[in-house]
Amino acid sequence: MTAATNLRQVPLLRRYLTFTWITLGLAAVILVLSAFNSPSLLVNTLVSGGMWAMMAGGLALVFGVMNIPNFAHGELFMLGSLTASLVYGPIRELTLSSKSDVLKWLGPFPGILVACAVGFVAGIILEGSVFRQLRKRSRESWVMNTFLLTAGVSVIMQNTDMLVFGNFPRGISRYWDFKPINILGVTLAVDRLMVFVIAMVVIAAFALFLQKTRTGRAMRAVSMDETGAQMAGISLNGVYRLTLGLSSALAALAGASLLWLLPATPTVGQAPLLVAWYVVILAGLGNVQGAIIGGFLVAMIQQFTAYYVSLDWVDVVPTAFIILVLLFKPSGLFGSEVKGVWEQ
Amino acid sequence: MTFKGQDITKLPPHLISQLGIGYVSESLNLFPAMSIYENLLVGAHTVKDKAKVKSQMDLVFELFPRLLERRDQLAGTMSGGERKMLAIGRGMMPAPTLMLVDEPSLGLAPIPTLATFDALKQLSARGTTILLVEQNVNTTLRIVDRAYVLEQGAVALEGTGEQLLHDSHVQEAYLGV
Amino acid sequence: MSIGIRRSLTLAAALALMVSACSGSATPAPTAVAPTVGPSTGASAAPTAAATQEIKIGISGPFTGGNALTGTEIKNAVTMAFDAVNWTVGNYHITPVYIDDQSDPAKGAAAYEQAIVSQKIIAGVSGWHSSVAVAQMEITAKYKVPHFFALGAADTINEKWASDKAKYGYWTSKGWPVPDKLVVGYVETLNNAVAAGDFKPTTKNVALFGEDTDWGRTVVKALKSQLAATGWTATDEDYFGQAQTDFTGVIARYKNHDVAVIAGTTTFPDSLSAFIKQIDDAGLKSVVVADGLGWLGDWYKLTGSSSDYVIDQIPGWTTDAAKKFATDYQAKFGAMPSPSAAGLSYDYANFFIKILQTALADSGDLTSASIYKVAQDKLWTGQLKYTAGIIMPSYDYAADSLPDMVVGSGHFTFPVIQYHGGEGTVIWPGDIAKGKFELKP
Amino acid sequence: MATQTAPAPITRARVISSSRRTLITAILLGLLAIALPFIPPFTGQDYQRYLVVAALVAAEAVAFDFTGGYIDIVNFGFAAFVGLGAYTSALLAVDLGITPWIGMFLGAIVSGFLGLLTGMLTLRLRGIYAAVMAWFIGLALMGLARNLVDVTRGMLGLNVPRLLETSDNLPYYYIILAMLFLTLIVLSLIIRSRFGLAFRAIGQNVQAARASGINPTRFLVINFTVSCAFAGLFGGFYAHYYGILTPDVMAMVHTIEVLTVAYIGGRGSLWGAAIIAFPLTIGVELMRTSLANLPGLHLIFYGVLLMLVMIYQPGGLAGLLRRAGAWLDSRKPTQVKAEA
Repeated sequence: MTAATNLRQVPLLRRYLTFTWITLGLAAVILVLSAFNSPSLLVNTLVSGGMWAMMAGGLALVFGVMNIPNFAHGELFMLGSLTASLVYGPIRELTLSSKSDVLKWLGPFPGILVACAVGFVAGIILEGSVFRQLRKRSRESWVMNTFLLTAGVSVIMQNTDMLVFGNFPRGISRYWDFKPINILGVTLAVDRLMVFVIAMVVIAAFALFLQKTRTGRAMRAVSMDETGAQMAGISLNGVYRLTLGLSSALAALAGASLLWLLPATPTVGQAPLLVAWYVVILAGLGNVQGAIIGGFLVAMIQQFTAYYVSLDWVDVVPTAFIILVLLFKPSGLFGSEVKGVWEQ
Repeated sequence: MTFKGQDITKLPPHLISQLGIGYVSESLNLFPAMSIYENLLVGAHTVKDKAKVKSQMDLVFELFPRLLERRDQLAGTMSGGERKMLAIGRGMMPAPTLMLVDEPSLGLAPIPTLATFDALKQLSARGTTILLVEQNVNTTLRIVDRAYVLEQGAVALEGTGEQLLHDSHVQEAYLGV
Repeated sequence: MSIGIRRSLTLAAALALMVSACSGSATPAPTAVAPTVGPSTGASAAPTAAATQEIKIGISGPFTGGNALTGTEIKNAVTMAFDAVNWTVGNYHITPVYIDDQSDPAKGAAAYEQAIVSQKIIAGVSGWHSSVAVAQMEITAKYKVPHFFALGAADTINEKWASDKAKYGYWTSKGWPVPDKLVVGYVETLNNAVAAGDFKPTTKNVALFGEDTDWGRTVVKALKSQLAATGWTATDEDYFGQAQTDFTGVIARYKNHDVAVIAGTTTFPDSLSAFIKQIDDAGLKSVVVADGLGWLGDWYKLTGSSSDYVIDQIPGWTTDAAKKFATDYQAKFGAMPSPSAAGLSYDYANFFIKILQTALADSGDLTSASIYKVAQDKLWTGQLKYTAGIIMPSYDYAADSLPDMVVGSGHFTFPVIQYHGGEGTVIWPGDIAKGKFELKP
Repeated sequence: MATQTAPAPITRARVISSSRRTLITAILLGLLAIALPFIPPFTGQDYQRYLVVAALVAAEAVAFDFTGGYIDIVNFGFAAFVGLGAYTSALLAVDLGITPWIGMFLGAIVSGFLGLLTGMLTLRLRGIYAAVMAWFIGLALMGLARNLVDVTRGMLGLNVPRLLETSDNLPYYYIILAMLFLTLIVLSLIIRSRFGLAFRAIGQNVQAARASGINPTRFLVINFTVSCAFAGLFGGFYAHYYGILTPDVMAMVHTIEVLTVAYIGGRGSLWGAAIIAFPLTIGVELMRTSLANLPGLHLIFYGVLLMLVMIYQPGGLAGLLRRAGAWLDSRKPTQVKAEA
């Protein structure tokens, strides 16, 4: 019933004069103005924002549909990174030596795609062997219990990786070894641009999937009302499996496509995980659409802190900003009474 | 408990629905942030045939023209009567052979209640068996074919709606005549 | 009830798993050791000439956690050195006890105490973090067990050492001098290049960066004061945590400040390689001093051509012995070792073996006391030095340098090198320079 | 007839006996903890150091459980409050020469005060948001400790004077053990008072608690403040025991360490966490040293144990023992009947 009042049509003006929209509007204005000072701020915000959005989107999806605060999301990033380095290693020599530009462009994709697939399978295994076991027994204190489970998964995966593959970073200098290109007077490495393109394509596909496909609708339905979804003949276990698979695939994809920036090590997922958490808390837990916008917002705060203040404070400032936002909007910028993974 | 000769006691809920049993719960369990159209589409989750989805949707809109008017409105923003219509409409989407409806009059004003019962009656006329659980005895008994009175968990009386409406025990205990 | 029992059984099974995992090699209960008992450990039996005796030596480092890569290199290098002497000194057979500090002072201290009390090590060697060293100094002082050549560099160690030499002298020696003594190479390189006309900066602005650890902070502090003394201005100063890889915002600021030099240090390979690549991508022409790039054996795989013209300070695998070590290491452990972690640790382990041999020759037995005596009488006075190393010409200590070694040409010195295509050319000091400072075109 | 009147006396007897059993068990365990350093292998200095660490973790887990297990707000920033107390006490000792014995309590007051503010902020939030808010406040605190190098020396580490002249671990063990007992007694008394009832009511259902006349705001803030103050106290002990302090003490891993102990011990019991901390901490340390050739393996075991407990025994040790107690009680009446 609160849902009804919350969603009841409000006048257009009031709708856009909310805290959320004022914040976003201000952010956009600041971003555009600062671009006159240093255009790289705008460009880099967009580029890093894409990466964070991809990472945070998966995290938000799992919380939105399954109510799991996944602290092992970073280890799935690590898995993607590791897979890509193992697959791409042998291919790299081949493509670098070839004369064909097409091969050079396509070379990195097998590694990235395999990583994505491995992530998907890992997610499905994780759901079946861990969360499903807990769900069968008890759903009491679900959020905290699953948090601890994911913390356990994280510890196990990190240390297994260390025992099996060792500590040394498996990295590459570049995926796409071409001359940096110039945008708005900012020189941008092709790798960076490509990751942005991948992120945008994946996010768009993901959004379409959630909104337009039968399965995507089923996911959203489960996130809003599990009983209702079951009544409509949706298999909860099936949706859960797919949710964790997709989210893990996104994390692994992010890890694989950032291999040139973050070499695969057992702890490589920790930093992206922290940023993804910044994003989902800022945006409102379990809200994929919010997480995507939030990814850009956090990227912007980080870029501005690094530029105007100092790198030392690059983690503190977003934290302070989020604390501030939570004071005014206790459930995040896009949080609302209505739960749904995509809907704001 | 069996349905068409199959034991359904231990089946998971989503498989029961796939057997052709629809269910409209008393709390409706709609998807508040989805539009009416999307709610109906999710209702047809188990239906693979697109033409069939289309025809079922047309049927829902025919029974509840009001839903058609508000096709793109979010379910969370609708009035109580409209929500009830949507819940029944969603239950109809897979074209179930049996539909269980739990307390459809709950929390509704008399006029929407009548409209809801009217829709159920039409639905039943089109060949869907409807199992209704209701406390609103007077209205219910006027539209049903068969009725059972449960008292303390056991069937106390059964008969056609007409019979029970004139039964003295029912009149005394439930209709206050 | 049956579910309850099944659950309890699972819990019990899990506990059993845990217990059995440690019981296998858990040390037998030690006899009570009074806390202030001195060098009693291991000294109980009088040495008999022929019979082989067992002693235990602690090998310390961060073997797990964020710096496990460095820790593993240290461990492997020390192991190789002891392998070469078959883990024997005279009639003593040496068993290693690996002390994992997990990059945490508290855990490092606990692990060290455990190694002394339960495992009964009589001396220790190697190490990485300065903060861990400070905590472990308390332990070595408490049990009077000498420790040698840990690579922690920060001056907090020197301060503590100087505060009570009799007590903290059991942390006998540092394996790395305070950064002030080393960064002088960079400052001189830059100033010489300006003087010679090879480097004509439009500004005297310097951007400093460092990892946010005791190491990074100390190096940047040293760089800052020495550069300021020679007319440079530090316009930017940034510290970053582990796994920081996005430096684009910082680099945009550098661009606006028109910095002539970007100088700093980190041991995080992903951070440093990302930084160098991003500086290159942004098209900055500043001179880049990236101290620590060569610490990671395989760094060139990460930076590619972006590392061209970058300046670093690292000994290379120059001698034949050094190259052989690097090849052997790679064959054995599958990765390129770094000269600073693996190479130095290898030399120091050999030096340590030499100290053990000296102690045995001088006192007739190997105990904490006899080993410590060698440190006091021969190591600190400069009598005992190690000149057969693969990295440095000579490792030696002097009364006025303690606990650091003697730093300078012919002793412990880090040449400044400039990279081209993944290979370093020595450009400082002048007497061993193989090339000249070159500006990025 | 006899069977109908029988239940009443038996229930009373059961209540008395079970509470007496609890008391006796508590005293026995307390005595065991006191005697432990004289039982091999705990006679060694290294094992005594493990005991200190275990007792410290136990005390922290008890303070953590006071919030997490009762008002159901999980303080992800717990380690930061420990660190705040540690830095307060350490800086007072280093800069002003105030003795650690006073500094520790001043640290507790400062941590408690920040806990009060945090409590007031997190009140508006629900569940995981409150937890994450506390986490972020902790992160911000850690960032300050790292970056205010002039005050805290940041990652360079602060050399802190130790609590006692001696470097013997035994006296430290008894100090922290006394702190643990004190914490257990004080917090249990609070839980047994009308506060405890209110905490539980709020933890289970804020709305219902409010409806029955409890002002959740006040109780939540009180609870958070008390828990954080104790955290600060233990932080002081940490600083003056190890003699070196870096901002890493505030890291999330330490919160997870404490949280794991509290959860495996059993939420909402206080004593469960206190008991399990000893075997768990010491077991992990032993495993780490004995598996030193395969670094990280002990953490894998730890992770597996944590997951098994969360899936199969979410009530932790306390839940297990409660069931065992109930089982014992359920046997009693039959014995009574048999005798009769």
